[in-house]
Amino acid sequence: MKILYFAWLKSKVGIGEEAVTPPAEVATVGALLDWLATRGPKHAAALANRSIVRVAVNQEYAGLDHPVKTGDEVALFPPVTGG
Amino acid sequence: MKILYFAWLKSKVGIGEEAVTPPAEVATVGALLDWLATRGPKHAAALANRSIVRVAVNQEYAGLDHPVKTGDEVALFPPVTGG
Amino acid sequence: MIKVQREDFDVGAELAQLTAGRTDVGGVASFIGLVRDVAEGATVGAMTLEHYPGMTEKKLAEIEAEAQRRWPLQASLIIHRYGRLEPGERIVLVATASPHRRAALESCAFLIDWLKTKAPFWKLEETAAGPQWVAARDSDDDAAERWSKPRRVAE
Amino acid sequence: MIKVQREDFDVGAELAQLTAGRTDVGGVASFIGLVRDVAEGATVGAMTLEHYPGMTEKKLAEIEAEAQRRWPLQASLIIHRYGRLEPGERIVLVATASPHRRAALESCAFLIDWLKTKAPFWKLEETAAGPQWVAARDSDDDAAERWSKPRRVAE
Repeated sequence: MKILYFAWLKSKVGIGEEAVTPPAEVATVGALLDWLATRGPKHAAALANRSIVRVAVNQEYAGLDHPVKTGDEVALFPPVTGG
Repeated sequence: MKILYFAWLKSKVGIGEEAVTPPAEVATVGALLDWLATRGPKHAAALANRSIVRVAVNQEYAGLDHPVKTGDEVALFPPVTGG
Repeated sequence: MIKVQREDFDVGAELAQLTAGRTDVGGVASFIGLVRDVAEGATVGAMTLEHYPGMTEKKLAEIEAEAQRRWPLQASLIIHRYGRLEPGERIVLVATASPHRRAALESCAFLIDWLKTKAPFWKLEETAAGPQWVAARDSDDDAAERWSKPRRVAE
Repeated sequence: MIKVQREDFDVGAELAQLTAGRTDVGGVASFIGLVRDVAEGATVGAMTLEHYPGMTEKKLAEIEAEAQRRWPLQASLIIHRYGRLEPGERIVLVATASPHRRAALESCAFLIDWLKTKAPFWKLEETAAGPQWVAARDSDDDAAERWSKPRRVAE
Protein backbone atom coordinates (compact mmCIF):
# COMPACT_ATOMS: atom_id res chain seq x y z
CA MET A 1 0.00 0.00 0.00
CA LYS A 2 1.33 3.43 -0.95
CA ILE A 3 0.78 6.27 1.52
CA LEU A 4 1.12 9.91 0.34
CA TYR A 5 1.36 12.93 2.65
CA PHE A 6 0.69 16.52 1.53
CA ALA A 7 1.08 20.03 2.98
CA TRP A 8 1.70 20.12 6.75
CA LEU A 9 1.12 16.39 7.04
CA LYS A 10 4.18 15.90 4.87
CA SER A 11 6.18 18.36 7.00
CA LYS A 12 5.13 16.68 10.25
CA VAL A 13 5.66 13.09 9.13
CA GLY A 14 8.90 14.16 7.48
CA ILE A 15 8.33 12.25 4.24
CA GLY A 16 6.00 12.68 1.26
CA GLU A 17 5.53 9.03 0.49
CA GLU A 18 6.05 5.61 1.99
CA ALA A 19 5.21 2.02 1.13
CA VAL A 20 3.58 0.15 4.02
CA THR A 21 2.22 -3.33 4.65
CA PRO A 22 -0.33 -3.07 7.44
CA PRO A 23 -1.67 -6.28 9.05
CA ALA A 24 -4.68 -7.91 7.40
CA GLU A 25 -7.13 -6.59 10.01
CA VAL A 26 -6.45 -2.99 8.87
CA ALA A 27 -9.27 -2.95 6.35
CA THR A 28 -10.69 0.59 6.56
CA VAL A 29 -9.38 4.17 6.35
CA GLY A 30 -10.05 4.63 10.07
CA ALA A 31 -8.10 1.50 11.02
CA LEU A 32 -5.28 2.55 8.68
CA LEU A 33 -4.98 5.98 10.37
CA ASP A 34 -4.88 4.28 13.78
CA TRP A 35 -2.18 1.92 12.59
CA LEU A 36 -0.12 4.65 10.86
CA ALA A 37 -0.15 6.69 14.10
CA THR A 38 1.71 3.82 15.83
CA ARG A 39 4.62 3.93 13.38
CA GLY A 40 6.49 6.59 15.36
CA PRO A 41 6.23 9.90 17.22
CA LYS A 42 6.17 11.98 14.01
CA HIS A 43 3.33 9.94 12.59
CA ALA A 44 1.50 10.16 15.91
CA ALA A 45 1.92 13.95 16.01
CA ALA A 46 0.78 14.40 12.40
CA LEU A 47 -2.34 12.31 12.99
CA ALA A 48 -3.17 13.66 16.46
CA ASN A 49 -6.09 15.77 15.26
CA ARG A 50 -8.09 13.62 12.86
CA SER A 51 -10.71 16.35 12.34
CA ILE A 52 -8.29 18.25 10.09
CA VAL A 53 -7.02 15.24 8.17
CA ARG A 54 -8.65 14.39 4.83
CA VAL A 55 -8.13 11.07 3.06
CA ALA A 56 -8.27 10.01 -0.57
CA VAL A 57 -8.15 6.35 -1.62
CA ASN A 58 -7.01 5.87 -5.21
CA GLN A 59 -7.53 9.61 -5.77
CA GLU A 60 -11.13 9.70 -4.51
CA TYR A 61 -12.16 11.34 -1.24
CA ALA A 62 -12.91 8.63 1.31
CA GLY A 63 -14.48 8.53 4.77
CA LEU A 64 -13.23 6.57 7.77
CA ASP A 65 -15.38 3.56 6.84
CA HIS A 66 -14.01 3.33 3.31
CA PRO A 67 -12.21 0.01 2.65
CA VAL A 68 -8.47 -0.12 2.00
CA LYS A 69 -6.54 -3.05 0.58
CA THR A 70 -3.14 -4.07 -0.74
CA GLY A 71 -2.13 -2.01 -3.77
CA ASP A 72 -4.22 1.05 -2.87
CA GLU A 73 -2.82 4.57 -3.07
CA VAL A 74 -3.92 6.36 0.10
CA ALA A 75 -3.29 10.10 0.43
CA LEU A 76 -3.49 12.07 3.69
CA PHE A 77 -3.79 15.86 3.60
CA PRO A 78 -5.44 18.87 5.26
CA PRO A 79 -8.63 20.49 3.93
CA VAL A 80 -7.81 21.95 0.52
CA THR A 81 -7.04 25.66 0.01
CA GLY A 82 -6.59 26.16 -3.73
CA GLY A 83 -8.19 28.62 -6.12
CA MET B 1 -36.81 72.29 -27.34
CA LYS B 2 -34.72 69.58 -29.02
CA ILE B 3 -36.43 66.25 -29.79
CA LEU B 4 -34.29 63.15 -30.52
CA TYR B 5 -35.62 59.90 -32.00
CA PHE B 6 -33.77 56.57 -31.80
CA ALA B 7 -34.13 53.07 -33.29
CA TRP B 8 -37.51 52.38 -34.93
CA LEU B 9 -38.90 55.70 -33.70
CA LYS B 10 -36.30 57.40 -35.87
CA SER B 11 -37.24 55.19 -38.84
CA LYS B 12 -40.96 55.84 -38.41
CA VAL B 13 -40.73 59.58 -37.86
CA GLY B 14 -38.19 59.77 -40.68
CA ILE B 15 -35.77 62.08 -38.86
CA GLY B 16 -33.35 61.66 -35.95
CA GLU B 17 -33.69 65.11 -34.51
CA GLU B 18 -35.90 68.19 -34.71
CA ALA B 19 -36.23 71.53 -32.96
CA VAL B 20 -39.77 72.27 -31.84
CA THR B 21 -41.57 75.08 -30.04
CA PRO B 22 -44.69 73.60 -28.46
CA PRO B 23 -47.32 75.94 -27.00
CA ALA B 24 -46.87 77.00 -23.39
CA GLU B 25 -49.52 74.59 -22.07
CA VAL B 26 -47.35 71.62 -23.13
CA ALA B 27 -45.57 71.32 -19.78
CA THR B 28 -45.18 67.57 -19.25
CA VAL B 29 -43.75 64.59 -21.14
CA GLY B 30 -47.27 63.22 -21.63
CA ALA B 31 -48.55 66.50 -23.09
CA LEU B 32 -45.47 66.74 -25.30
CA LEU B 33 -46.09 63.25 -26.76
CA ASP B 34 -49.73 64.19 -27.45
CA TRP B 35 -48.63 67.38 -29.17
CA LEU B 36 -45.84 65.69 -31.19
CA ALA B 37 -48.36 63.11 -32.47
CA THR B 38 -50.33 65.95 -34.12
CA ARG B 39 -47.35 67.09 -36.19
CA GLY B 40 -48.12 64.69 -39.04
CA PRO B 41 -49.05 61.12 -39.99
CA LYS B 42 -45.49 59.79 -39.47
CA HIS B 43 -45.31 61.26 -35.98
CA ALA B 44 -48.78 59.88 -35.23
CA ALA B 45 -47.78 56.40 -36.41
CA ALA B 46 -44.53 56.41 -34.45
CA LEU B 47 -46.32 57.43 -31.26
CA ALA B 48 -49.40 55.25 -31.72
CA ASN B 49 -48.36 52.72 -29.07
CA ARG B 50 -47.12 54.70 -26.09
CA SER B 51 -46.47 51.55 -24.04
CA ILE B 52 -43.32 50.84 -26.06
CA VAL B 53 -42.02 54.40 -26.12
CA ARG B 54 -39.49 55.43 -23.50
CA VAL B 55 -38.56 59.06 -22.80
CA ALA B 56 -35.44 60.76 -21.46
CA VAL B 57 -35.41 64.45 -20.53
CA ASN B 58 -31.92 65.93 -20.53
CA GLN B 59 -30.51 62.37 -20.65
CA GLU B 60 -32.45 61.07 -17.63
CA TYR B 61 -35.33 58.62 -17.89
CA ALA B 62 -38.60 60.46 -17.34
CA GLY B 63 -42.23 59.42 -16.81
CA LEU B 64 -45.30 61.01 -18.41
CA ASP B 65 -45.68 63.48 -15.52
CA HIS B 66 -42.12 64.76 -15.79
CA PRO B 67 -41.99 68.51 -16.60
CA VAL B 68 -40.57 69.75 -19.92
CA LYS B 69 -39.59 73.30 -20.74
CA THR B 70 -37.88 75.43 -23.36
CA GLY B 71 -34.26 74.38 -23.89
CA ASP B 72 -34.77 70.76 -22.80
CA GLU B 73 -33.34 67.83 -24.78
CA VAL B 74 -36.11 65.23 -25.00
CA ALA B 75 -35.29 61.79 -26.43
CA LEU B 76 -37.89 59.22 -27.55
CA PHE B 77 -36.86 55.59 -28.04
CA PRO B 78 -38.00 51.98 -27.55
CA PRO B 79 -37.00 49.86 -24.52
CA VAL B 80 -33.22 49.38 -24.65
CA THR B 81 -31.61 46.19 -25.99
CA GLY B 82 -27.87 46.60 -25.50
CA GLY B 83 -25.33 44.31 -23.86
CA MET C 1 -13.62 53.07 -16.35
CA ILE C 2 -16.20 53.54 -19.13
CA LYS C 3 -15.46 53.19 -22.83
CA VAL C 4 -18.03 53.51 -25.62
CA GLN C 5 -16.37 52.82 -28.93
CA ARG C 6 -16.80 51.50 -32.45
CA GLU C 7 -13.59 49.44 -32.51
CA ASP C 8 -12.91 46.07 -30.89
CA PHE C 9 -10.98 45.78 -27.61
CA ASP C 10 -8.13 43.59 -26.33
CA VAL C 11 -9.63 41.50 -23.50
CA GLY C 12 -6.29 40.36 -22.07
CA ALA C 13 -4.85 43.88 -22.01
CA GLU C 14 -8.02 45.40 -20.54
CA LEU C 15 -8.23 42.83 -17.73
CA ALA C 16 -4.50 43.13 -16.99
CA GLN C 17 -4.91 46.91 -16.76
CA LEU C 18 -7.44 46.45 -13.91
CA THR C 19 -4.79 44.97 -11.64
CA ALA C 20 -1.64 46.57 -13.09
CA GLY C 21 0.86 47.60 -10.43
CA ARG C 22 -1.18 46.34 -7.50
CA THR C 23 -0.85 43.24 -5.35
CA ASP C 24 -3.99 43.52 -3.20
CA VAL C 25 -6.54 42.18 -5.69
CA GLY C 26 -7.90 38.73 -4.93
CA GLY C 27 -10.06 38.19 -7.97
CA VAL C 28 -11.16 39.63 -11.30
CA ALA C 29 -14.55 38.61 -12.70
CA SER C 30 -15.53 39.45 -16.24
CA PHE C 31 -18.24 38.93 -18.80
CA ILE C 32 -17.90 39.26 -22.57
CA GLY C 33 -21.05 39.55 -24.69
CA LEU C 34 -20.83 38.38 -28.29
CA VAL C 35 -22.96 38.64 -31.42
CA ARG C 36 -24.78 35.34 -32.02
CA ASP C 37 -25.76 34.10 -35.46
CA VAL C 38 -29.19 33.12 -34.20
CA ALA C 39 -31.81 35.07 -32.27
CA GLU C 40 -35.30 33.86 -31.39
CA GLY C 41 -34.65 30.91 -33.69
CA ALA C 42 -33.92 33.01 -36.78
CA THR C 43 -30.57 33.32 -38.53
CA VAL C 44 -28.90 36.69 -38.08
CA GLY C 45 -26.34 37.95 -40.56
CA ALA C 46 -25.01 40.89 -38.59
CA MET C 47 -26.34 43.65 -36.39
CA THR C 48 -25.96 47.37 -35.99
CA LEU C 49 -25.88 48.83 -32.52
CA GLU C 50 -27.28 52.33 -32.22
CA HIS C 51 -26.88 54.35 -29.03
CA TYR C 52 -27.57 57.75 -27.52
CA PRO C 53 -24.19 59.50 -27.30
CA GLY C 54 -23.90 61.42 -24.06
CA MET C 55 -26.66 59.59 -22.22
CA THR C 56 -24.90 56.26 -22.84
CA GLU C 57 -21.72 57.35 -21.08
CA LYS C 58 -23.76 58.96 -18.29
CA LYS C 59 -25.83 55.83 -17.65
CA LEU C 60 -22.84 53.49 -17.79
CA ALA C 61 -21.00 55.70 -15.30
CA GLU C 62 -24.04 55.60 -12.98
CA ILE C 63 -24.23 51.80 -13.22
CA GLU C 64 -20.52 51.50 -12.46
CA ALA C 65 -20.84 53.89 -9.51
CA GLU C 66 -23.74 51.84 -8.14
CA ALA C 67 -21.61 48.66 -8.30
CA GLN C 68 -18.78 50.49 -6.52
CA ARG C 69 -21.27 51.57 -3.86
CA ARG C 70 -22.68 48.07 -3.30
CA TRP C 71 -19.47 46.02 -3.35
CA PRO C 72 -15.89 46.63 -2.16
CA LEU C 73 -14.37 46.98 -5.63
CA GLN C 74 -10.79 47.97 -6.35
CA ALA C 75 -11.43 48.54 -10.05
CA SER C 76 -14.19 48.15 -12.60
CA LEU C 77 -14.58 48.44 -16.34
CA ILE C 78 -17.38 48.68 -18.87
CA ILE C 79 -16.58 48.69 -22.59
CA HIS C 80 -19.50 48.75 -25.03
CA ARG C 81 -19.23 48.91 -28.79
CA TYR C 82 -21.61 50.46 -31.30
CA GLY C 83 -21.91 50.29 -35.08
CA ARG C 84 -22.12 47.24 -37.34
CA LEU C 85 -20.97 43.93 -35.83
CA GLU C 86 -20.72 40.49 -37.41
CA PRO C 87 -21.65 37.23 -35.64
CA GLY C 88 -18.83 36.17 -33.32
CA GLU C 89 -17.69 39.75 -32.68
CA ARG C 90 -17.42 41.10 -29.15
CA ILE C 91 -20.11 43.62 -28.14
CA VAL C 92 -19.42 44.32 -24.49
CA LEU C 93 -16.92 43.64 -21.71
CA VAL C 94 -17.67 44.21 -18.04
CA ALA C 95 -15.12 43.40 -15.34
CA THR C 96 -14.64 43.96 -11.64
CA ALA C 97 -11.69 43.51 -9.27
CA SER C 98 -12.03 42.95 -5.53
CA PRO C 99 -10.15 41.46 -2.61
CA HIS C 100 -12.95 38.87 -2.43
CA ARG C 101 -14.22 36.63 -5.19
CA ARG C 102 -17.87 36.80 -4.17
CA ALA C 103 -17.86 40.60 -4.53
CA ALA C 104 -16.15 40.38 -7.93
CA LEU C 105 -18.53 37.70 -9.23
CA GLU C 106 -21.72 39.34 -7.99
CA SER C 107 -20.83 42.85 -9.11
CA CYS C 108 -19.87 41.56 -12.56
CA ALA C 109 -23.31 39.95 -12.95
CA PHE C 110 -24.90 43.15 -11.64
CA LEU C 111 -23.09 45.31 -14.22
CA ILE C 112 -24.22 43.29 -17.21
CA ASP C 113 -27.77 42.83 -15.89
CA TRP C 114 -28.26 46.55 -15.23
CA LEU C 115 -26.54 47.59 -18.42
CA LYS C 116 -28.97 45.43 -20.41
CA THR C 117 -32.02 47.30 -19.14
CA LYS C 118 -30.66 50.80 -18.44
CA ALA C 119 -28.01 51.75 -21.03
CA PRO C 120 -29.51 53.35 -24.18
CA PHE C 121 -28.44 50.90 -26.89
CA TRP C 122 -30.65 49.36 -29.58
CA LYS C 123 -29.88 46.41 -31.80
CA LEU C 124 -30.93 46.27 -35.45
CA GLU C 125 -30.51 42.72 -36.74
CA GLU C 126 -30.08 41.78 -40.39
CA THR C 127 -32.38 38.81 -41.00
CA ALA C 128 -33.69 36.99 -44.07
CA ALA C 129 -36.89 39.03 -43.63
CA GLY C 130 -34.92 42.29 -43.68
CA PRO C 131 -33.61 44.47 -40.86
CA GLN C 132 -35.45 43.96 -37.56
CA TRP C 133 -35.18 46.00 -34.39
CA VAL C 134 -34.65 43.64 -31.48
CA ALA C 135 -37.46 43.72 -28.92
CA ALA C 136 -36.65 44.05 -25.23
CA ARG C 137 -37.04 40.80 -23.31
CA ASP C 138 -38.95 40.28 -20.08
CA SER C 139 -36.14 37.96 -18.92
CA ASP C 140 -33.74 40.91 -19.02
CA ASP C 141 -36.09 42.94 -16.83
CA ASP C 142 -36.31 40.00 -14.44
CA ALA C 143 -32.51 39.73 -14.32
CA ALA C 144 -32.19 43.43 -13.52
CA GLU C 145 -34.97 43.16 -10.95
CA ARG C 146 -32.88 40.67 -8.98
CA TRP C 147 -30.64 43.60 -8.06
CA SER C 148 -33.39 46.11 -7.28
CA LYS C 149 -32.78 45.80 -3.56
CA PRO C 150 -29.18 46.51 -2.59
CA ARG C 151 -27.67 43.48 -0.95
CA ARG C 152 -24.20 42.40 -0.16
CA VAL C 153 -23.15 38.86 0.54
CA ALA C 154 -20.20 38.58 2.91
CA GLU C 155 -17.13 36.78 1.64
CA MET D 1 -10.36 21.94 -20.94
CA ILE D 2 -8.20 21.38 -17.84
CA LYS D 3 -4.65 22.68 -17.45
CA VAL D 4 -2.50 22.26 -14.33
CA GLN D 5 0.78 24.03 -14.85
CA ARG D 6 3.65 25.88 -13.22
CA GLU D 7 3.85 28.69 -15.80
CA ASP D 8 1.58 31.71 -16.19
CA PHE D 9 -1.17 31.82 -18.83
CA ASP D 10 -2.34 34.38 -21.42
CA VAL D 11 -5.87 35.36 -20.37
CA GLY D 12 -6.79 37.03 -23.66
CA ALA D 13 -5.60 34.08 -25.74
CA GLU D 14 -7.28 31.53 -23.49
CA LEU D 15 -10.65 33.30 -23.54
CA ALA D 16 -10.45 33.85 -27.31
CA GLN D 17 -9.76 30.14 -27.75
CA LEU D 18 -13.10 29.33 -26.06
CA THR D 19 -15.06 30.97 -28.88
CA ALA D 20 -12.60 30.57 -31.76
CA GLY D 21 -14.28 29.73 -35.05
CA ARG D 22 -17.80 29.78 -33.69
CA THR D 23 -20.57 32.35 -33.95
CA ASP D 24 -23.19 30.80 -31.66
CA VAL D 25 -21.76 31.90 -28.30
CA GLY D 26 -23.68 34.65 -26.52
CA GLY D 27 -21.43 35.20 -23.54
CA VAL D 28 -18.16 34.23 -21.89
CA ALA D 29 -17.86 34.58 -18.12
CA SER D 30 -14.52 34.26 -16.40
CA PHE D 31 -12.84 34.56 -13.04
CA ILE D 32 -9.15 35.11 -12.39
CA GLY D 33 -7.76 34.43 -8.91
CA LEU D 34 -4.63 36.33 -7.90
CA VAL D 35 -2.07 36.17 -5.08
CA ARG D 36 -2.78 38.92 -2.54
CA ASP D 37 -0.09 40.55 -0.43
CA VAL D 38 -2.28 40.32 2.66
CA ALA D 39 -4.14 37.39 4.19
CA GLU D 40 -6.05 37.43 7.45
CA GLY D 41 -4.54 40.85 8.06
CA ALA D 42 -0.91 39.69 7.83
CA THR D 43 1.55 40.63 5.10
CA VAL D 44 2.37 37.80 2.73
CA GLY D 45 5.60 37.79 0.74
CA ALA D 46 4.79 34.98 -1.65
CA MET D 47 3.18 31.58 -1.58
CA THR D 48 3.88 28.09 -2.79
CA LEU D 49 1.01 26.02 -4.13
CA GLU D 50 1.37 22.30 -3.60
CA HIS D 51 -1.00 19.86 -5.26
CA TYR D 52 -1.66 16.15 -5.72
CA PRO D 53 -0.66 15.34 -9.31
CA GLY D 54 -3.14 12.95 -10.85
CA MET D 55 -5.95 13.57 -8.40
CA THR D 56 -5.87 17.29 -9.21
CA GLU D 57 -6.56 16.74 -12.90
CA LYS D 58 -9.18 14.12 -12.07
CA LYS D 59 -11.07 16.38 -9.67
CA LEU D 60 -10.92 19.41 -11.96
CA ALA D 61 -12.28 17.31 -14.84
CA GLU D 62 -15.13 16.13 -12.59
CA ILE D 63 -15.96 19.70 -11.57
CA GLU D 64 -15.95 20.82 -15.20
CA ALA D 65 -18.16 17.86 -16.21
CA GLU D 66 -20.61 18.76 -13.43
CA ALA D 67 -20.85 22.34 -14.75
CA GLN D 68 -21.43 21.00 -18.26
CA ARG D 69 -24.17 18.78 -16.88
CA ARG D 70 -25.93 21.60 -15.00
CA TRP D 71 -25.74 24.39 -17.58
CA PRO D 72 -25.93 24.52 -21.39
CA LEU D 73 -22.25 25.31 -21.95
CA GLN D 74 -20.52 25.45 -25.31
CA ALA D 75 -17.03 25.51 -23.82
CA SER D 76 -15.33 25.67 -20.44
CA LEU D 77 -11.83 26.06 -19.10
CA ILE D 78 -10.00 25.61 -15.82
CA ILE D 79 -6.33 26.56 -15.56
CA HIS D 80 -4.66 26.24 -12.15
CA ARG D 81 -1.02 26.95 -11.42
CA TYR D 82 1.23 25.38 -8.78
CA GLY D 83 4.69 26.21 -7.43
CA ARG D 84 5.94 29.50 -5.99
CA LEU D 85 3.90 32.61 -6.82
CA GLU D 86 4.52 36.25 -5.92
CA PRO D 87 1.79 38.70 -4.88
CA GLY D 88 -0.07 39.97 -7.95
CA GLU D 89 0.54 36.78 -9.92
CA ARG D 90 -2.37 34.85 -11.42
CA ILE D 91 -3.23 31.56 -9.68
CA VAL D 92 -6.31 30.33 -11.47
CA LEU D 93 -8.56 31.05 -14.43
CA VAL D 94 -12.03 29.57 -14.86
CA ALA D 95 -14.22 30.45 -17.83
CA THR D 96 -17.46 29.30 -19.42
CA ALA D 97 -19.15 30.03 -22.75
CA SER D 98 -22.88 29.69 -23.34
CA PRO D 99 -25.63 31.00 -25.62
CA HIS D 100 -27.09 32.66 -22.50
CA ARG D 101 -25.37 35.02 -20.11
CA ARG D 102 -27.07 33.67 -16.97
CA ALA D 103 -25.72 30.17 -17.66
CA ALA D 104 -22.23 31.52 -18.29
CA LEU D 105 -22.22 33.69 -15.15
CA GLU D 106 -23.64 31.04 -12.83
CA SER D 107 -21.47 28.19 -14.08
CA CYS D 108 -18.36 30.37 -13.77
CA ALA D 109 -19.16 31.06 -10.10
CA PHE D 110 -19.89 27.36 -9.62
CA LEU D 111 -16.51 26.33 -11.05
CA ILE D 112 -14.47 28.55 -8.75
CA ASP D 113 -16.60 27.77 -5.69
CA TRP D 114 -16.35 24.00 -6.15
CA LEU D 115 -12.70 24.13 -7.11
CA LYS D 116 -11.92 25.94 -3.85
CA THR D 117 -13.28 23.11 -1.72
CA LYS D 118 -12.69 20.04 -3.89
CA ALA D 119 -9.44 20.36 -5.86
CA PRO D 120 -6.39 19.10 -3.91
CA PHE D 121 -4.28 22.25 -3.68
CA TRP D 122 -2.64 23.66 -0.55
CA LYS D 123 -1.15 27.11 -0.06
CA LEU D 124 2.01 27.70 1.95
CA GLU D 125 2.37 31.44 2.65
CA GLU D 126 5.64 33.18 3.42
CA THR D 127 4.92 35.51 6.34
CA ALA D 128 7.02 37.51 8.80
CA ALA D 129 6.46 34.65 11.26
CA GLY D 130 7.81 32.11 8.76
CA PRO D 131 6.03 29.81 6.32
CA GLN D 132 2.40 29.13 7.24
CA TRP D 133 0.00 26.63 5.71
CA VAL D 134 -3.26 28.41 4.90
CA ALA D 135 -6.24 27.05 6.83
CA ALA D 136 -9.43 26.20 4.97
CA ARG D 137 -12.18 28.77 5.46
CA ASP D 138 -15.78 28.10 6.46
CA SER D 139 -16.87 30.78 3.98
CA ASP D 140 -15.48 28.65 1.16
CA ASP D 141 -17.50 25.68 2.37
CA ASP D 142 -20.57 27.90 2.50
CA ALA D 143 -19.93 29.11 -1.03
CA ALA D 144 -19.64 25.54 -2.31
CA GLU D 145 -22.73 24.54 -0.34
CA ARG D 146 -24.78 27.06 -2.36
CA TRP D 147 -24.39 24.69 -5.30
CA SER D 148 -25.07 21.43 -3.44
CA LYS D 149 -28.52 21.16 -4.97
CA PRO D 150 -28.45 21.26 -8.76
CA ARG D 151 -30.47 24.19 -10.02
CA ARG D 152 -30.76 25.97 -13.26
CA VAL D 153 -32.14 29.43 -13.71
CA ALA D 154 -33.79 29.97 -17.06
CA GLU D 155 -32.44 32.76 -19.25
